[in-house]
Parts: sequence; structure tokens; C-alpha cells
Amino acid sequence: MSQVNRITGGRIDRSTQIAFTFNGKVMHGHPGDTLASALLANGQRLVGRSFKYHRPRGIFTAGSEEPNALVELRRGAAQEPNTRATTAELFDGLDARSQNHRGPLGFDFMAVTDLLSPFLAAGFYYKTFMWPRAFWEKLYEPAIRDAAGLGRLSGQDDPDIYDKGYLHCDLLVIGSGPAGLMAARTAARAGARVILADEDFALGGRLNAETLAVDGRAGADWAAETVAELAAMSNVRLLGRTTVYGAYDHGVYGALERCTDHLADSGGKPRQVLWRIYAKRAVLAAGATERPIAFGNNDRPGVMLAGAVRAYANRWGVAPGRRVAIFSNNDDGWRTAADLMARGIEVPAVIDSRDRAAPLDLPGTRHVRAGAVADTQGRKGLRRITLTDGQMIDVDCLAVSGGWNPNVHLTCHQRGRPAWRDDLSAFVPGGDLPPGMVVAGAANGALTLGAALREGRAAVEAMGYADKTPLPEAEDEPRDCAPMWHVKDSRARAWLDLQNDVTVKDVKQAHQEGFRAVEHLKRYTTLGMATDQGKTANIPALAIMAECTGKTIPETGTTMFRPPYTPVPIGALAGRARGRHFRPYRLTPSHDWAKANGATFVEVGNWLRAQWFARPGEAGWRDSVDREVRTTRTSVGICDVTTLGKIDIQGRDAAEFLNRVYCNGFATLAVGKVRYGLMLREDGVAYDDGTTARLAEHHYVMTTTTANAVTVFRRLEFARQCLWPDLDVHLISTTDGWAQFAVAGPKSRDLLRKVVDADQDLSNEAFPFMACGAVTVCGGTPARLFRISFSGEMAYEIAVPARYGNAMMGVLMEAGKEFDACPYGTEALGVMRIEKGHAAGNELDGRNTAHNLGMGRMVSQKKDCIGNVLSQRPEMIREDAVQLVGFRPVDPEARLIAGAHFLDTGAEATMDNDQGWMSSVAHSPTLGHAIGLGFLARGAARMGEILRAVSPVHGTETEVVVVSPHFVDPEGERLRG
Amino acid sequence: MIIAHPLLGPRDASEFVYLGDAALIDRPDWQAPDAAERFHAYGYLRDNPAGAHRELWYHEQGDRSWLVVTRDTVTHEISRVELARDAARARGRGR
Amino acid sequence: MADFTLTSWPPLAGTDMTLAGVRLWAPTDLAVVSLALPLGREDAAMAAIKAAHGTALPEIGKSVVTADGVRLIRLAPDLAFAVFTHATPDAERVVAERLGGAVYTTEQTDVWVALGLSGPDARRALERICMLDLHSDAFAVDDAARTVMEHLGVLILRTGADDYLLLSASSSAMSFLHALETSLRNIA
Amino acid sequence: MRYSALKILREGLTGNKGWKPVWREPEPKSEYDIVIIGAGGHGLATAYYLAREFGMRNIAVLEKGWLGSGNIGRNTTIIRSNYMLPGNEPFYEMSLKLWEGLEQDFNYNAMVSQRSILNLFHSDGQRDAFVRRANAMKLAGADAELADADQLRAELPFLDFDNARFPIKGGLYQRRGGTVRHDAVAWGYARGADARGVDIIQNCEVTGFDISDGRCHGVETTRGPIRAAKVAVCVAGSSSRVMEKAGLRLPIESHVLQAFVTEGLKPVIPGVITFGAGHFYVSQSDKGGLVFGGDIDGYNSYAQRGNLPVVEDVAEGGMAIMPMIGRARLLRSWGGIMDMSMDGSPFIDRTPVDGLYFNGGWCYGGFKATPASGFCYAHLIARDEPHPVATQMRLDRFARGNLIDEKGMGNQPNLH
Repeated sequence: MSQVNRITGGRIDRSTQIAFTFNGKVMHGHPGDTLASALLANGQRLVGRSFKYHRPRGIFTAGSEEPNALVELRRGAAQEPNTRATTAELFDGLDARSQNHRGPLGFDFMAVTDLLSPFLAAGFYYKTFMWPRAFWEKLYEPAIRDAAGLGRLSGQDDPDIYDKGYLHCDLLVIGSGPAGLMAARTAARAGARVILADEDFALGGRLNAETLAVDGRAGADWAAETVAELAAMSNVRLLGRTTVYGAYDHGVYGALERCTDHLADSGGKPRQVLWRIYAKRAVLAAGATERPIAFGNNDRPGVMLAGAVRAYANRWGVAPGRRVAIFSNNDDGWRTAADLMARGIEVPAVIDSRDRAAPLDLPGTRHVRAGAVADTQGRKGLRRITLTDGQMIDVDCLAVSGGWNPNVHLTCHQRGRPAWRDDLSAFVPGGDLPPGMVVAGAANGALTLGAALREGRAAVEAMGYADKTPLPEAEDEPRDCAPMWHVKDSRARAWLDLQNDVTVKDVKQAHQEGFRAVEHLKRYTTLGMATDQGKTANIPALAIMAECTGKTIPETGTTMFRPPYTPVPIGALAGRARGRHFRPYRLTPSHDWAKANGATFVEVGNWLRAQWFARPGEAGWRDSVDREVRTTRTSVGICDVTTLGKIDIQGRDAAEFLNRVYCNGFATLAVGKVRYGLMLREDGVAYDDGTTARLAEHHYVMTTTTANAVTVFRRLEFARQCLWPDLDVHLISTTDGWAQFAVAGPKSRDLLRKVVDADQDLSNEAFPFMACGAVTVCGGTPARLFRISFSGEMAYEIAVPARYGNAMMGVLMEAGKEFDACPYGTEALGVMRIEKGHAAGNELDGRNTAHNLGMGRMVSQKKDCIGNVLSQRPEMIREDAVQLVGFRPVDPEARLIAGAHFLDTGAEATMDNDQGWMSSVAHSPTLGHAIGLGFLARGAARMGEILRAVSPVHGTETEVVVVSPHFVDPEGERLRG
Repeated sequence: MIIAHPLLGPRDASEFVYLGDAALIDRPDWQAPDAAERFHAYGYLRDNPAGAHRELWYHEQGDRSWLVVTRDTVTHEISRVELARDAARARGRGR
Repeated sequence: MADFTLTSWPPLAGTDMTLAGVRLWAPTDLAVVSLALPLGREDAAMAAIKAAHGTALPEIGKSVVTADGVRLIRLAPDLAFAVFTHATPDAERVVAERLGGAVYTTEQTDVWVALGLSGPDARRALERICMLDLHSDAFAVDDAARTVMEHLGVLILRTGADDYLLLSASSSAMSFLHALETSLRNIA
Repeated sequence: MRYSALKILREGLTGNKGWKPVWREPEPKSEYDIVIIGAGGHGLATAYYLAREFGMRNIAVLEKGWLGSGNIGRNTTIIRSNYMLPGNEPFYEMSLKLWEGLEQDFNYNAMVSQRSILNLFHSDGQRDAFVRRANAMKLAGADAELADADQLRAELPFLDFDNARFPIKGGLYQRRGGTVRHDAVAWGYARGADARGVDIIQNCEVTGFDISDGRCHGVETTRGPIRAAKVAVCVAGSSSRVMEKAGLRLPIESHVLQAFVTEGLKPVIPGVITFGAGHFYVSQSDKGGLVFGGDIDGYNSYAQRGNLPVVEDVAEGGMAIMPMIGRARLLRSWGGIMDMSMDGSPFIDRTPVDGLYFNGGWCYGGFKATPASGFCYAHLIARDEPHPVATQMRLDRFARGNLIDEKGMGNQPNLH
């Protein structure tokens, strides 16, 4: 097929021809074309099917408001459904397919729904498909789901990359038509930092689509000159192909820049960039959208908006039809006739709904005064129109203009509600605009070119930006408009929402059934819910509802406009955050050593930690973990515990501060000593635990759990600044600064003696359990040594500056060779803590109190501390509350399941009989059987009782004995050894 | 949203962490005879106004200051930003 | 006692590349020490800093390079960082000794990793991840700010017209590098 | 008027002229036995069950705007009963059972679609918590099923198993979970209540309460005073504002929750899927849009709109687990105001004022609760005692220390 409808003129590059395909058929166009203009040039009128009735549809508009011409673009993983042909920039090799039909586009099997339309009126599905009940998911819904939807996702990972960014400016100008260009030029010349954004790839807005002159030359040429001037200024940033889609609080705007969508291949660069624009002020110059008039069968391919028809002729050099009738309720429609005729396109008639003389003198066309189109013919493309007076006109295109709606969307993204203007029959920006925003030009209801230029300048002059040069000269073309929303004499179905197939009858039925509030209307009929968000449909539908209720349009209401202005890909909103880079990851200082020594890693929050270290010959992770536990308990094991939060606390009041943030006493901790601390939330629930060491009179270092490192710091800052602002306390995180290793086991002291420099006496007397101090290692490297134990063995934690962490791990292992030392991971760590009955994340779950954890007596009532008052509420210290106890299976071979619930022997498995739950389980290599920690009602008083640990979700139950949670060395002799 | 930090100037709210009503500064006296009731009200009851709301924000990705921000919960307009430490002292908090 | 040697292993050692005409490199001999001013004794602390370095602490959000090459960065009313070239792990002691106990000092060197960014398009790359306005009217040479980039806390300093120094947590060094490297690749 | 396929056929053949208004538009009377404030899902359900189950007829439901204009019309339409704690789970399971018979009950197709809900887990700790929860569900008579990573790989091949930052280790299915056409729930209940004589009065804002001697005798409205023996507040999102008129402070903060829908797509996602390591959940509507959401914006707000950081956070979560949705376009976003309670769980209770009842604090979970909330509230109002599955949803539970804290986040509403 050749470009049969290509005519002269237009702002396309005719020197280059590019090939593309539509439904596999090769066609040609030129740089500067959209897919829609190229399809029209090639005579392709039928481009898609509607959502509900699968009616044949063509191109309706020339912009982002397009309801009909949606295609699937590109192939394979890059397939992009629901792409508007009217905004898709043509590139060589573009591959587009029509969507939402079964069988070829021309013979859609699903078009049978059109014949059934009397039974598929608004809301029909709420009234049926209810019997029998089970058929909904099995039969009705799958059929509906299959028929619904539009384009298809590929089901494969999006192959493109996306990026985001932040821009700052004094003035953001949204829209580069006459008002936007004037606003940007004026402010830029006055020295403001300006960003000018436009969704189109060609800046200039409607100037590119019109034949109106500015300063005596073609408007498009004036636009190009102005853009060139702006592009040369260092204080201006031009963002073409960029849609400002949302106005957020405090002058933050969301904008989507399409960087490579106009290229066949993104070349490894971001396909789109999502900008957050911080604008001190903004001028909304987003123009206006033309609206249709509803009449019988007004949805056929060839029925188009008049401004779009004109744009195709003027900007793209394309004749949307060869015999084009105009149907208009306003003066602007006449300009379409004039422009088409000037390009040699036959305009048999201008049907003006107004009973008045022609605003333009157009010899060669017929003026049908006070006329209207009642119906159309042509199954897959318009052939003929029938007027209300019965006369028929053969045409292949009908250009319809029902007036223009200012694009007020962004003015309403916060609290603004549009206001009705009778003289325009349209909503214009009302009050409560986003702070800092002013509106200019057509978006503000200034629909003539001269007014747009004046308003563009005035808008920024009001902000203090002045330009003394005279305003460009342009005419104020006639814009009279008399409202006509639908042709009442039409008997056939008349469409309002073309994509979702909402007709005038549907609106009337909604009224009849009581769905009269605008939101009810939308929700009941699906009006305005399609991909175009009703940009051409909502106002006419609102007007028809107003007719039904006898109220005015503003009384009937308007709908909310919310971001985004046009749809934004999820990939762009996510930017780079996907796959492994979804969130940052943190590595421990000994990560490289661990990687080289058989570690399997596990995500612990953002950290990657060694989970276990497999050795040759081990059959599975249990073998490795059991070995690591046994080695630690019999000799010595080493574990990187850097991930625990470390907070450096200094100040004259540090001791008092700690005494208030921990529930147990800290006032008496001596220098050189460490104490275990339990922190409550203010609501009395156990929150975090760890050890705090007093390094000097006014210097402490606190450790927190890995999970709570950040939030504990936050809470401490809250206490320091908001609760006790006059305590001299200073906090700074040192978590990443120190590589810290647990060296645990009966041989730990022997090992450390080889590493810690000799001037530190490590004997039990000189450095007993809970001692701490600054030491040096390996001949002078500063380090900190803590005699603390999580494993229950004699143990130390040694910290060195993080840069030495990887080497330190190697040194410790080297020094431990003679003891068969082993590294251990988080699994062995977990087994040993369960063997010792220490609470960890599964127990400190934000719901358990110190009372539940068996630590109720730690909560001092003799001092002020966070959480102690509310921890004493009656139901939190109930006798029959759950308490942390240990469990072992009656059958030593049996396994335990974390998450099992406890039931008395013989009790029915119901929630009323629930006695508690198992929180952590492990196989204890030390004891040779499974062990568990759990919370049991009145647990502490039930030692020796036999219960059932049931896991209905696994279909299992196990008899367990209630025991002390301290499975190994309950007296704690080992750690003091 | 943008919070005009009293020391650092305008900063995006995503540098901050939100806590809630600035009344959380007014932690009751643990030894008051009705301490239980007062802590219950402190911990759980909120004015939750539709309009001006004094609230606590923490500049976690910044200078680590806690701020008292007066923000309208209907319009989101911010009318005042103070350092919480100053606000706390003004409310009589000290050591 | 056997002889064991600890070798230093900074996370980004050796990073030095040029992308989009911008050099991205990791200085690995920078020491960082935090200085906290005791409550009620701020004047004495400021005086001690001035005495030790010959320069007063700058305003919040500013930094100053002292005659002896220490960059003092004021981060909050009661907090500053001293950043200087110093290879051995005793920076805190060195700083503390000069301040004679008037200031609470904490070793921060290994808490952070640094990346330098130099070149005319450095700002254009940072635009992709940094929400602060880095235009020279808003962020001049020697200005400093803590902010968040790609979920990472970052201390950003402008060291020259087209030069920036960024510090972020050492444990997430690889993500930090990825963030900056990707920004450069995406504008290349 | 009874709806059926036959009725549609008859109407279709006669030009759809015979459809009647789904509800009346009555003038308010000066007195009712019961006045319900708020014609949202819960208020309409309460009226419906009061009429249907408890034989009350002289009821008005007052609505400031149009019926269904609150959170019933701005949510992500999910139903489920996958709670853990005894204070919640039996209640939500009752709700799910009511959903299962709802359409036949009120003769309106609300498209209750039990296509399953899946909560993914990414660590052993999360798995343990899910096992505990799954077992609590089973003990309460609900269904629950654990799936391992291999099973999920086979069922949902589009999830990111191989390149994910947080590996998918498995998931907790509730096969009876799913979605419902949210507006239709309000319409169905309204139609059912209206047919039983309940006056639904739209555009009627309550401006005050008539309280004397510790008893509520009625309300002041923009359409005049209305007396009532019992006044039942049911205005989640505005609870603090309305109850303040009765002199009560609540353990509630108002927060905005955003939700999103994409352009229509052919079916790609079978049920509801929830990410366990980021803020994202998604389902696909019958019209083909991906309906998704995430976390609340996090600051007190009465504005039904949110800000970009949360939009981005949600999209990041989506791309992290299902990178196939990158080219799906976000079409609409909206914001609802949530009654965020201090422990994340709701209230259905009497108040210290006699004759004044309160239902609220639903956080972001009110939609799924609609039938049980209406039923239990009706029970409380009619009988003056809580329904057995709602005995813990009391306003005084914080003073007593009986928290229903599913997330374990304590008294900070924006963390629930």
C-alpha cells in the first residue's frame, strides 16, 4: 500500500522514507509522523476494536486523549500493549498490531457482542451470573475476563532499563504551545531557571497544527524560533517527549520523559526517565481538548474530531478523508473546513448546529444551518452520513467539533475543583490550585491565539518576570460556541465513551436506576474508566445526566482528576530498583573470606550473612550446622557479628540516659564492664535487647539487634531531643566502623591469646565474664574486646576497624588451626541461642512483654524508664498470660515445627482451646534431639506437662514435654569459665 | 512534600521519618498518682484534627534532628517548623 | 606468640574509572572523625577546635579546609566531621589529643566509604540520584549536606566547581558504587 | 424488583425501559429507632442486617455525600481471612463466609471471586510466622495452605525467582480469598436495605449530637434535627472528626492510603499476590486492570490523595517480584483516608455515651470486613451486647492492655 492520503505540506521530513508494519503489512511514512498519521496516510482507517461490543474503530484524535486507536507495539518481551497510535512516534521498523479481537481485525468473532447489546446495557452484570453460585469463578468470570482487557503483556520480564531523577527550577512551564512558549521566554529572558516540558516530540503545541500566523509568519515557524532561542539559554531546560503527569504537594511535579521510545532500539540507555521536578512556581499551559457530539453510530472509523482532522492535514500532510463533512456547534469547526479546502480536500458540507450565518465565507462548501448528523453508514469505515432532516451525504470522513475543554487536570490534583463558564460551555480552572501554579492560555479558557500569547506573558509577569519587548502579534480568531452535547433526534446508539462503549442510553438508564451522582454514573456505566480516562467523554456525559435530572451541569458536578494525566509505565515509576538492585545490600567485613571458604549466604534485612560454611563430604546444611555447633561447644568457633547495631554514646549524662532507655538498671555499670539490657517500647512491650559496654566514664557503646539498629537509634534520638533535651548525651552510629567477631568456645581464650597483643591479660581474673576494654591485636592494631556470650560458651567478641575485618577473620582462623577452630554462620548461631533459651526475632516479635519472655522482674519499677508504666497494665501481667518455655518432643526422633500451636491432650483443634505457639525450633546436636522455644499459657508453671504441638496446615501433630528454655548449661557455668 | 528545615532549608520529606502528634513530647510523670491513666492517654488517644496539626518528623537522612512541623492535614500546607529540642524545652522539658 | 599481620581491605579500593567524561574514583586514605560539642560547653568546644585547627567551625551545611589540610564539616548544631588524609587506624586519637577533651570524638573512618566525582557532567549524573538542588546558587563549593540517594544515606560535599566527594556507609559500598556508576552510564 | 437473566432478557427486548431506581431518595423523618451515620459499606451493611436479621425497620442511614463515597469505593477490593490473633481471625472468617453467600442473599452480583490470595515469604523467620498464622486460621475453621518455592515457580512463572533481591522461599495461600467488585457491595446492601424500608438519606451531613444526661437522643444534620433511640457512628476515615462532636477522643489517626490501577490487559495474574519483602500487592480486575497498592503514605492526612514517594515505593515492589509488569501503565491512582488505630485492629463497641455506638478503626482492612462488621454492629446495636466473634474489638482495650497487634508494631498507627 502506498501513502494514498499523503498530501502536500506538513512538518515531516519527506526526504527520508521509513518503513513500518501494521498487522504484518508493510507501510511507509516519514520522520515527524506519528503511527496514526502514517496509518492515515496509508489509507488504513480500521485500526482497532472497542472494549465491550468489539465495534470497528479508527483514529479519533491526534493526541494523548485518543480512545480508539490503541495498538500493541514491538515484539517479544518488549511488547507494549495499549499504545496510542496518535502519540507513538514513527521509527524505521516499527511493528504495530491491532488488539482486542479474535480472528483478524476485519472479522472479529467477538463482534457478536454488538448484536447482543440490548442485553448488555449498563450494569447488566450486576443483575445476573449469580446462579448457581459455584459457576461464577468456574464459568462466567473466566469468560468475562477473557473477553475483557485490551492488549496483552508479554509475560516476560521487561527488557528495558529505566531511570529517575530530580530537577529544580524557579519556573516549570507545562505545555509548549503559544501560552507556554511566551511564559517560558519571558521568564527565561528575565533570568529565571526555567524548565519547559511538553508531551509532544515537536515543541510548539497547537501552533504546529494550525495555519494561524504569529508576528506575520507561520505560527509553527515562530514556535521553532522561540524554541531555538530557549534552547540556547543556559538557564533553560527543554524537555520534549515529557509529560508532566502529576502535581504533588509543595511544588513537586511528576514528569515522564520518553527517551528511546522513538527509536527502534534503546541501545542500552534508559527507555524512560521519571523526573521529580521541584518548581518554585509553575505555569500550566496544557491547552484544551476538543470534545465530540454524540449522534447515531458516531463511532465509525472516519468520524474524527475536527481539530484532529485539521492537525493531520496541516502538521502531517495527511488527508484523513477525501470527502470530509464538518459537524460543528462552534466557529472553530469552520477553520477545519477552511484549512482542508485550502489543501484541496473536498468539503461537501459544514453542518452547523447553530441557526446563524457562517462565520467564515467558504465558497465551495454548503452550509447546513441549524443542522445535525443523525446517523452514519459504513461498517468498517464511514461511507455516508444522514442528517436529522433526512438528507444524506456521501463522505469518507466526518470532522466533529463540540467545542473545547480546557485541560484543567493538573489544577485539580490537589484540592482544586473546576468552575463552569457558560460562555465557553466548559469547565475552567477554579480555586484552590496547587500552590505556586497559575494557568494560562487555552487551559485557562483563553481559546484564541492572541489571548494565549497575552496570558502566557501575563502569568509570569505577575511573578515578577518582565520582558519589555512587544507581544507578538496574532489574531483573536472567532470562537463562539453554542452547547450541543448529543443529537436528540438520533435513534441509533450514540457513543459517549468510545473505548468502554458507553452510550447516551446508558447514561439515561443510569439515571433511571438512581445512579445520578457523577461518581455513581461513572462507576455504574464505566464511563471515563478507560485508558483515555474519558478525556473526550466525561463532559458530554455529564451534560446528558444534567438534562435527565433537570439540573445545570455545575450542579450535577464534575469528576475528580487525579494523577497521572496520562498513564505511566510501572517500570518507569520503579526506575532502577529491580532485580538485585531493588534495595541496597550490605556486606559484612569478612564477606570475601566467607565467600572463599564455602559460605552459603542469607538475606538478613539488607545484610548478606554467612548462613553456614559447608565442608567437603557434608551431605547437607544440617551436617555443616551440627558440626559448627559441636566444634564451638567443644573447642572454638568464630562468627562475624558485625551486623549488630553499634551506637557510640558519649556525654556527662550518658549513664542516666541509658538508665532511662533500658528497663533494667544501668546507673551502676562500672567502667570496663558490659551489661545486658532490655529495651521496651513506651507501650510496655519488649522491643530490643543487647549489651552495652562502658568504655570510659562518659563513653559507652551500645549494641542492638541487627533488625532494629536503625530504629533504636531513632528512638534514642527521640528520647535525647524530645524527652530529655537537657541531658548531655551524644549518639553516633559505628555499626559499619568495626568488624566484630564472636570467638566462642572453651578454647576461645587460648586462641585470642595468640592474636591479642601480650600487654592485655586475658586471664579469668583480669578479664572476667562481662569485662570489656580497648586492646591492640597483631602488633598494635587498635581493637575492642568484650567478654560476652550469646552461645553460652566462654566467649569473646573482638572488634577491629572494619578495613581489617576480612584479614582478621583469616588471622583468627589461622590462629585457631591448632584447635580445629571453625567459622560458624547464622544457623549455628541460631541453634546455640535456642539451646540457651535466648529470645531472638521470633520471640521479640513486638507483641511479647518482658512478662511473656520470663523477664518480667527485669522491668524496674524503681526508676523512670521507657515503657515501665504501661507494661503494668492489668491484662499484660495476667497470671494466665503466655510465657516463654522450652519444649522437647516425647519421641526423640520427632521433628518440631515453628508455628505449631499447643493443645491439651484430647482437646479439639479449635481456637478456643489454643494454648500458645512454638516460636523457634532447632535440632540440637548437643542434646541429639529437636528442641523448641514457645509461648505457652501459664508456661512457667507447667514444667513436665505433656502437650500436643499441632500444625494443621502440615497435617501433623507431635507430643511435646514442657521444659526449661535453658537446654544447655542452665547454670551458666561455661561462660564464666 | 517539602519541609523547610530551620537550619538546613527546604528538604524533601522523604529524607524524614514521621512519628505523629507532637504531644508525644509531653511524656507524663511516671510517679503521678494517675500515671496509668495519663500514660494511656499519652500513648493512645489522639486529637487527630482535620486542620493544623503539630507533628514530629525525624531527619534521619540528614542531620538527625527531630522537628515539630505544623502542617494542615487537609491541605498539607506547612506553616511552621521548629527544632523539637527547642519545642520540648518550651514545653518545660529539661533533664 | 605467632606473628599475624592484618592487611587493610577497604571496600572500594582501586575504583577509578571515567564515564561520560566524569572521573569516578575511591580515595581510600581518608580519615573521618566525628566531633560532638558537649551540651552547655559548646563555647569551650568551639574554642578548642579553633585553637587546634586555626579555623572556627563553619556554619551548618558548610565546610572549611584548615591550614593543616583538615576539612571540617558542620553537620548539625552539635556535630561536625573532621575529614583528612591519614592512613593509619588512629585518626580519632590524633584528633582527640589536639582537642584536649573539650569535644567528644568518635572514630568514623571505617563507617564510611568515599567516592569522588569530577567532570563537567558530574552534576548531570548526580541529578539522577540526588534530590538536592546542586546548582551552584543552591550548593556552592564547600557546601555539604547529608541526604539519601537510592535508599543510601550519603554525605555529599562540593569540593570544586565540577568536583564532588560523597561518603556513604561502608557495608553498602557495592550498592553505592553501583548507584553512581549507573548514573554515569545512563547519561553517557 | 428481582434481578435475573430472564429479567435482563425481557428488558433487553423492550428497550430497557422498565428498570426501577435501585434505592429511593426519601426525605428524612424527624425520628427513627436507629440512625446510622455513614452510608459506606459498613453502614449500609449494618442497616441491611438490622433489617434482615434483627427485624428492625425504622432506620435511617445518613450520608454526607453520595452513598458508597467513602472507602467502599476506594480500595483494592480484596477479601481474605488470613489473620493470626484470636481477637481478629474468627471475625474475619465469619466475614468471608458471609461474602460467600452474599450475592444470593441480597440478589446482586458483586462478583465475589475466590481466586485465592497468596502471601509470599522470603526468610525462615517470615515462614515461621506464616506457619503460626496458617495454623491459627485452620484452628478458626478457615482454609490455609503453604506452598514452597517449587510449587510457586510452577504456578506463577512470572515471579522473579532467579534474580530477586529477596528470594521467594514460599507462600501462604488462602484459596478462598479473592476480590469483590467493591462499588457493587455498597449498591447491593443499599438496595437490600432500601427494599426493607431503611431510609438512605444522601447529602445529609451530621453536624452534631443531641446528648444530655450522658445519653444520646439524636443528631443535628444539615437537613434538620433527627431524633433516634440509638445512634450508630460508622464513618471510618472521619471517625475522629465525627466523634469529636460527641466529645470523645479516639485511639485513631487518619492516614492516606493510595491505590492504583493499570490500563486494561488480557488476563495475566490469577489471584491476589502479596510481596513479603516490599510494599506491594496486586490482583487483576475482571475488566483487566491490575489493581495494586502498598503502604500508607505515613503522615496524618484527611486529603484523599498521596505523594510520589509511596507511588514509587509500590512500583519498585511490583517490579521487584514481577518484572513483567514494567510495560503496564498506571492509569489511575486514588487515596482513601484510613482510620489507623493504635494496634492495627478495629472497634465495634458502645461508647461512654448511652445510645451512641461506634464502629471504626479499620485501618486499611475495612473492605473485607464489610459483611461481618455490619452483622456484628447490627448485633451490638440490636441486642446491646457484642457478637461472639467481636468481643475483643473494644475501645477500652488499650487501658486494659489487651492489644490486638497483628504486626507487632505497637502504638504507632502508621506502622500497622
